[in-house]
Amino acid sequence: MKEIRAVIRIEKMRDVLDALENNGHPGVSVERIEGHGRQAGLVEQFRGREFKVDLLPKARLDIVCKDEDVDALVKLIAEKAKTGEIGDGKIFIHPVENAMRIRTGETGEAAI
Amino acid sequence: MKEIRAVIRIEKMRDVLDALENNGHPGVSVERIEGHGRQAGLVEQFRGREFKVDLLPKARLDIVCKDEDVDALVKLIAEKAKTGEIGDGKIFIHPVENAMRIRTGETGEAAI
Amino acid sequence: MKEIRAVIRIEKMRDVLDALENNGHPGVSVERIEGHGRQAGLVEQFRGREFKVDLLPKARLDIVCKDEDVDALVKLIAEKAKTGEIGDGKIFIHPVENAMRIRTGETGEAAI
Amino acid sequence: MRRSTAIVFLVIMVLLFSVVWAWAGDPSGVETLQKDPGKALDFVWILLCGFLVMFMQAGFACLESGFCRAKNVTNLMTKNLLDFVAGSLAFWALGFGIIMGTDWMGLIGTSNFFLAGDAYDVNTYLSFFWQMVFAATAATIVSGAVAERLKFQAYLIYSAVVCILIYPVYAHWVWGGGWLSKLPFGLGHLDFAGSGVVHAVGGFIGLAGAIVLGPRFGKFDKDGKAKAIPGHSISLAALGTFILWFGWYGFNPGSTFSAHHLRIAVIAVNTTLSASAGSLTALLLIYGKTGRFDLGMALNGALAGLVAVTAPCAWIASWAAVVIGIVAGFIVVFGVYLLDALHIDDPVGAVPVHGFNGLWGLFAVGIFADGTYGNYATEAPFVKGLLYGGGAGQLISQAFGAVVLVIWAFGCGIILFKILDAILGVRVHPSEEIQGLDILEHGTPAYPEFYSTRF
Amino acid sequence: MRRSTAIVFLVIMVLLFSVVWAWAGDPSGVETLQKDPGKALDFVWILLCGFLVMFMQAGFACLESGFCRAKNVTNLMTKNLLDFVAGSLAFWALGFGIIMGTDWMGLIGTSNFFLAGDAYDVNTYLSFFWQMVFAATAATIVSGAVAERLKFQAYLIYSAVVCILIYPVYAHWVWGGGWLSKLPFGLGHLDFAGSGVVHAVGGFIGLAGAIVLGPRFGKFDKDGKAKAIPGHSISLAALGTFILWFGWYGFNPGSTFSAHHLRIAVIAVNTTLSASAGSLTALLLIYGKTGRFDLGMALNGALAGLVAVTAPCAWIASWAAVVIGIVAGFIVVFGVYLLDALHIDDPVGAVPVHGFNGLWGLFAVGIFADGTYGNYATEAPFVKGLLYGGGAGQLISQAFGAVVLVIWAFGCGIILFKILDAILGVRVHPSEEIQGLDILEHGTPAYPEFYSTRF
Amino acid sequence: MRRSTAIVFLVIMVLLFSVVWAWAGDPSGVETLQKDPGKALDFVWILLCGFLVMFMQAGFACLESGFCRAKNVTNLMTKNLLDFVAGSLAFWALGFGIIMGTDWMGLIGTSNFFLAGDAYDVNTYLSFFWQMVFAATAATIVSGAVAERLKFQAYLIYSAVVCILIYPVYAHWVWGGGWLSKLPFGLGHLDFAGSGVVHAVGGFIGLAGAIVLGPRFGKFDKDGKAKAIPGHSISLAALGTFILWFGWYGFNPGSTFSAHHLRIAVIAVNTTLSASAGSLTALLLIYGKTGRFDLGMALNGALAGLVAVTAPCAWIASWAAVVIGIVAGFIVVFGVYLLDALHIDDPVGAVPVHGFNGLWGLFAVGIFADGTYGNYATEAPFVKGLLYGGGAGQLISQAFGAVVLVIWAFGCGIILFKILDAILGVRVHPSEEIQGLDILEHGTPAYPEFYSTRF
Ligand SMILES: Nc1ncnc2c1ncn2[C@@H]1O[C@H](COP(=O)(O)OP(=O)(O)O)[C@@H](O)[C@H]1O
Ligand SMILES: Nc1ncnc2c1ncn2[C@@H]1O[C@H](COP(=O)(O)OP(=O)(O)O)[C@@H](O)[C@H]1O
Ligand SMILES: Nc1ncnc2c1ncn2[C@@H]1O[C@H](COP(=O)(O)OP(=O)(O)O)[C@@H](O)[C@H]1O
Repeated sequence: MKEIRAVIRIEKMRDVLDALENNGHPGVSVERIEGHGRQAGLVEQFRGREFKVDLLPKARLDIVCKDEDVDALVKLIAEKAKTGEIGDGKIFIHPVENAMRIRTGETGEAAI
Repeated sequence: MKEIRAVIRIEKMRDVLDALENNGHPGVSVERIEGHGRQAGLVEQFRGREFKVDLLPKARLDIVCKDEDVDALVKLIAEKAKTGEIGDGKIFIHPVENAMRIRTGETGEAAI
Repeated sequence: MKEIRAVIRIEKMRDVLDALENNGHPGVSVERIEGHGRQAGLVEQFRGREFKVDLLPKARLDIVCKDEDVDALVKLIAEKAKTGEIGDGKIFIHPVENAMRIRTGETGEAAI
Repeated sequence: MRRSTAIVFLVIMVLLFSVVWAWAGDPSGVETLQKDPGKALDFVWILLCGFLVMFMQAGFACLESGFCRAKNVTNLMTKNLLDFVAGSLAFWALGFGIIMGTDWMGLIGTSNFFLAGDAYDVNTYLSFFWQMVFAATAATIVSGAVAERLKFQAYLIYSAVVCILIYPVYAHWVWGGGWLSKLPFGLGHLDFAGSGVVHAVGGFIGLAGAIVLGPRFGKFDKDGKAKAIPGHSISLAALGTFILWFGWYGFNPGSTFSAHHLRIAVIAVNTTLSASAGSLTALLLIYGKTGRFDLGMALNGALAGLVAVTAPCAWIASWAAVVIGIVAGFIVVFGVYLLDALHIDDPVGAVPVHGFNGLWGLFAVGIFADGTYGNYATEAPFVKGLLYGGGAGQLISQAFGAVVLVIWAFGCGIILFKILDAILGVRVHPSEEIQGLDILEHGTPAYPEFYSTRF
Repeated sequence: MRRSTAIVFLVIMVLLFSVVWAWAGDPSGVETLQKDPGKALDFVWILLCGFLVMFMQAGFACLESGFCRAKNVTNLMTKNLLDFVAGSLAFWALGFGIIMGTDWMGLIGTSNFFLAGDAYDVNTYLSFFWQMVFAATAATIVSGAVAERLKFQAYLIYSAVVCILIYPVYAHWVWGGGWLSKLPFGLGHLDFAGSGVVHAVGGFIGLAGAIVLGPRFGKFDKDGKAKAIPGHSISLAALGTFILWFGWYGFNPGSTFSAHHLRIAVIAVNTTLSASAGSLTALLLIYGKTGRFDLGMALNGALAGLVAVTAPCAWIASWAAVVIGIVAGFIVVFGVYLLDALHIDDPVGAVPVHGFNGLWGLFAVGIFADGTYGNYATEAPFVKGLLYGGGAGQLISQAFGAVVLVIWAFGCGIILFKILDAILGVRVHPSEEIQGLDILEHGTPAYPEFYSTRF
Repeated sequence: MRRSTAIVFLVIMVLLFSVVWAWAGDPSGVETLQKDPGKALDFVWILLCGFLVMFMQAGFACLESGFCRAKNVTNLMTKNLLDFVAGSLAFWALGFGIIMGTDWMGLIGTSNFFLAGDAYDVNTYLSFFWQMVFAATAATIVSGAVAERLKFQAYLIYSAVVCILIYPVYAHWVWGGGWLSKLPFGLGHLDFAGSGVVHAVGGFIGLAGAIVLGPRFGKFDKDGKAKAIPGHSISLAALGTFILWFGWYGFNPGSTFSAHHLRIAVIAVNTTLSASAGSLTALLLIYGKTGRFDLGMALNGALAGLVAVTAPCAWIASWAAVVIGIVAGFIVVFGVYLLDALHIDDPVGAVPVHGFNGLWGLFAVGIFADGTYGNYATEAPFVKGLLYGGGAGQLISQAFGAVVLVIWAFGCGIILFKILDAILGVRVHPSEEIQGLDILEHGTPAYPEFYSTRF
């Protein structure tokens, strides 16, 4: 079992979620994070004074899936989330040792 | 060392936290996430038009613990978080390689 | 590849981020979480009645880095985040199996 | 079922128009002005004050939703809008006639329904506008006490009933030439701007509602200890209080119903000082207890002072207003703790603020009235209380009226909510209460884009 | 380029001061008061009502931003501030003269620009203040219909043009002694407080803007189905509506432009009842459809009732106000669905509320006027509609005026927005629209400390 | 220690009631009205304007908290409530007597304390109400300049002192028949509605406070560069500004203290145009600098225009109001940068808006007064400035008064804050400042359910 953690642009969220749904991977947890990478920060201003904000809003998807699904899902997400501009985000793969569906008590892949 | 990540109903939060506390596992990090799984979304409406919201508010607990405590904690959380209705959430087990308590610099299990 | 997850005080955020930046590790994801550990909760009051809030606001940094960078980064973060008071937070090390930069499709350490 | 509701409503509306078209009043206002040119100024004064009173609806809406949780804000805003909406229509249809219509045995008024026929007269319309905004205030007070758990249908019906029956009947007794105004002690029961008629009535109906509903989930823990449920927006609550204070300057001074009583200046001053004294007292009492400056209670304290001075404001001097406010501050603080002790859950403190202090205001008339202003008149007989050699007479009338008020308002309230509970159940389903009323009753979360924590 | 803008502005300002310094008016007001001592009360009444109307700007600002997304709140607030700011200056320079200046062929006014020369007179200044707050209202209505996608520069220019040209010219035709007021049917085209002149004009310019701009990204899905885009703060929207309702008590009763028409009491009552009926109707219609109590539509319904009663309020009885409000409730609900069906995106419902109901208000005059009030006078000739034996005359004038209004407002709107689009492009870049206008156009997010979700 | 506070307060209160009960005034208002029937209208006008001024408290509360961070909102709201609460009581006890009491050597007034004895008169109460809302405005201005770091106890004491001493003494010099009003140049120092007396005094006390406190943690980086600390809610700040603008229509026109000066219409127009010009100028200046439309500065600009026109509004023509507003816009923008350069931290811009522009308003009287209005009278002597052949006389009086004002307000401010600092320390502990004042001083976070980011 693996967990795919994809940091993507907020505005790409909808497309990625729909794509996942249509490919039969409904299970996902979404977090609202702030990120910093290569992307230049924003310049904001308040009462005439400008200032740089280097943390940018991003969305993170956490998807736990079977080992064999990883590549396909990563491909799918990357494709939907890509603009080619700096700030597209990243996808990380983490190992997961077990899962459990609270409602039924099922564990292992059955729980995903 | 393992990390238990439990996605649960917001309204179950309190009970689970109290249970953990009482069982001597105070250390926990809580996140407010939005999740999507089997559970059907909500229908909201605005100025006379209805629309479906498929991401539902959930709470996620991240608990790092000793390997031997995992099963007991999972059992405890599952029991407290369960309603039997769709949307109860899931629990995932991740490996953790090390931990450190910033205040003291202790590492390993001592830091948990 | 590893992921460093550091739970720190919100007011230490800025210093840690700057330190990371200056040491050439710009890539980071920041989450706003609520945590509970040894630290005593706050006492708040509303319309004359006091109550205890045991979840305290914390910030969490997720940093994916090369194995060899882990120790240096942990040292750096711990140093910057430390006050010596209860509530300084903790740092956890998680394994990461792979990474991908969505923009370019690069994978592995090149993507970090 | 719901379609039927809609239809029922339309039918009612149609019925409403079976109204006479002829009139014998003065709809153009020409005669009225000829008779008394001073009327023009009175109309301006009363209308502008009435507008301020209407604006208090915004204040209540902000205060109540600010003091409640984000998940119920849409519900509270809808209730605060609809009690004015449904209330004004119900008051137009029946309520006004019951207060101000020709008196029947000192019990109720019996004319001017739908403002039809002879009621088509500028003076009647003026009086209607004034009474209507007051009725709506009484209705809206309750929404705070029953917040976060009352079904919306029940609320709609309840508001209509308050504006048609509970409020108008009692108001008729005091302001419509009813029996209370004719009590043989002092000048009869007096309530200048409605500490009792408006606020205490609203407060005690609210108390009834809070009791019938029972406390919110989580308000009292297993061992019955009261827990605080903090409001979601202090800025909204504070703004609401400022708006209410502002609106009160219409509520009290406007109640002279004449711009030719220069006493309005004294009323405005007394209103201010009592509110200030109430707020400062409440702030310091809590500071004495917890060592922190509690804004929530200071806001309640200001309102407590305003409510308490509403009945006496025209008949007292500034120093008395300060004393009344200080006492009001004590009453609201201990009132809040009292309700907790009684396991009654009043989310925004409507009962101590409007109920208890409304009664205090009635007594204050009998104590502090100094004989400088009459019965809504600048001529004798003047109102004199205990401290100014008026004897106990006035105080007796006040006490009597207060007792009648509690019996009537609380009694009707209990009956009304019990009936509603029997018919459609007044309380929402527990799961709905936990999720918040906004989504299930209205479908619209108040802040869809913002995470809300505090599990 | 931007520096130039700043310079241009300063140049303009300098020009503005090439004004005559002599005057023949009554700047001190002494003569005016001698001639008619009653003027003092009229001034007080009109000014205080005017203040209330100005306060409606706050209501629009809250309502519109509450109904839009957090990422565009700074932009909406800036627009609502600037249309009053730029509008009042433009109106001072030219607009006022075009409405109220000496008439030229019934088409436009031609004097009193910059309030210079003889215009330095208390009466002229009073009239300016009143007309100015009305013009600003017309201008601000549009901001709702074009929200979340219109470039700010375009908005600034547009507001000035509305206050200099589109609004004043039409207002002159109806209120400035222009040709519409002289139509040979009934008493000519009548619009008491501006259902047409202010609201319908604003609404139809807004419609033009919404059409030229096209719908917001995500408002209609691939297969053209309308999707809801919920507002970010229901409490802000509700507060805004309460403020608007409050301000309307200046808008309608103040339009007698005299405190000596006691009819103001009737106007205040009608204003209230129509709003209530509109709100309740809208609430119940949606409840009939979805089974939930929709606050957003109830708020729109209240405003719909207010807009609809604005033209007839002085000439009708209370029962008619209720009917007008009920119809307004239907119009706003179906209007909202109609625009969706036409794929026109009006984020806050400005077109159904102000446009469609503005027209309904004009017709209502011809139907319900009951002959109790004249042409801004308490003497004959009185205004009589269909139901009160006035025949079809008045109704014809009303219909005629309505048609002219739509052609003028919508026509000018289309032309104006098309020109602006050709010159500087009216719509922001898609990426900017997705990110929100606050950051790129203003640099200031409205709630920098709060996460906003809803991707 | 805290209990003691509570006790002290109660003791004070008790003392307050050692008041004479006899009176020789006109508490019923009958004689006053007989002497001058016109008084009824004056009372109505002054009271309604006074209500609007009181409502400005809500505006300041919203503006200041909107411009500050969420973690200090409860604190700011409490301060804005309490300065009115404590201020009005302190002003009742002493302040009013010092402004309006029988003059002693042109320095202070010496009667009417506690509104006792002869002060129990409708005219005195009216005057008290008016002066009280003005005093509270001066007090509340300061809270913005010292926001986010001042201890609450210090604030409570400070507000009382301002309302008892600093404000009343200076106000007596200008408005109470004191020496400044008798300067031998022009008609003596003139300040129609208080650009100086209220706003500049508040602004310069605020400046003193900001200096004594020092900048907020993080306002200036190591190398002393000023950093922006954005406010948490632009919608709250914008609403606050609209409310202030609305309230200003009471502040300026009401200052005629008579409804029989039709000049009120001119005042209302000037107030509007100056605000608009100030806002537009500020917006465009920043646009010229950063290329973005800065709402925060546009809001400050509108207030700057309002403050600047407050002194001259009754004596000038509309074109002058526009010029004054434009200059005000420049002053506020450069004032904000100036303070940053001086490393003075004024979180909401209170000093440039109220302090600097208050002074500008005083000078403007000496420049633009056009001889159409007298010394709060419609008869001669009329006020004439430089541009209208009045010579330099008036300007000299204005300059002189401005200098005195700065010395008095800034001087007292420094002394007051230094003393408070010595006694109880004015600044909160750094850790408390970082965590926010809400939790430690008040225990109540303003938005407990919402995450707040921006570390
Ligand atoms: N090493 C990292 N660890 C954790 N998160 C990262 C890391 N690098 C990037 N991110 C996340 O990915 C987001 C996009 O990174 P960025 O470098 O801006 O994208 P790109 O690589 O497409 O230019 C960042 O905002 C941050 O949230
Ligand atoms: N594969 C997954 N990866 C990550 N999170 C998941 C996954 N499946 C479910 N979740 C989380 O668990 C929550 C509950 O899932 P759901 O299927 O609704 O519960 P149940 O299995 O009890 O019906 C979801 O809202 C989502 O946040
Ligand atoms: N076992 C754990 N698992 C997950 N998070 C933890 C754990 N222990 C502590 N934390 C996080 O670290 C934060 C600081 O812990 P705390 O014990 O208060 O710090 P300290 O150890 O310095 O006293 C907590 O608020 C929580 O968010």
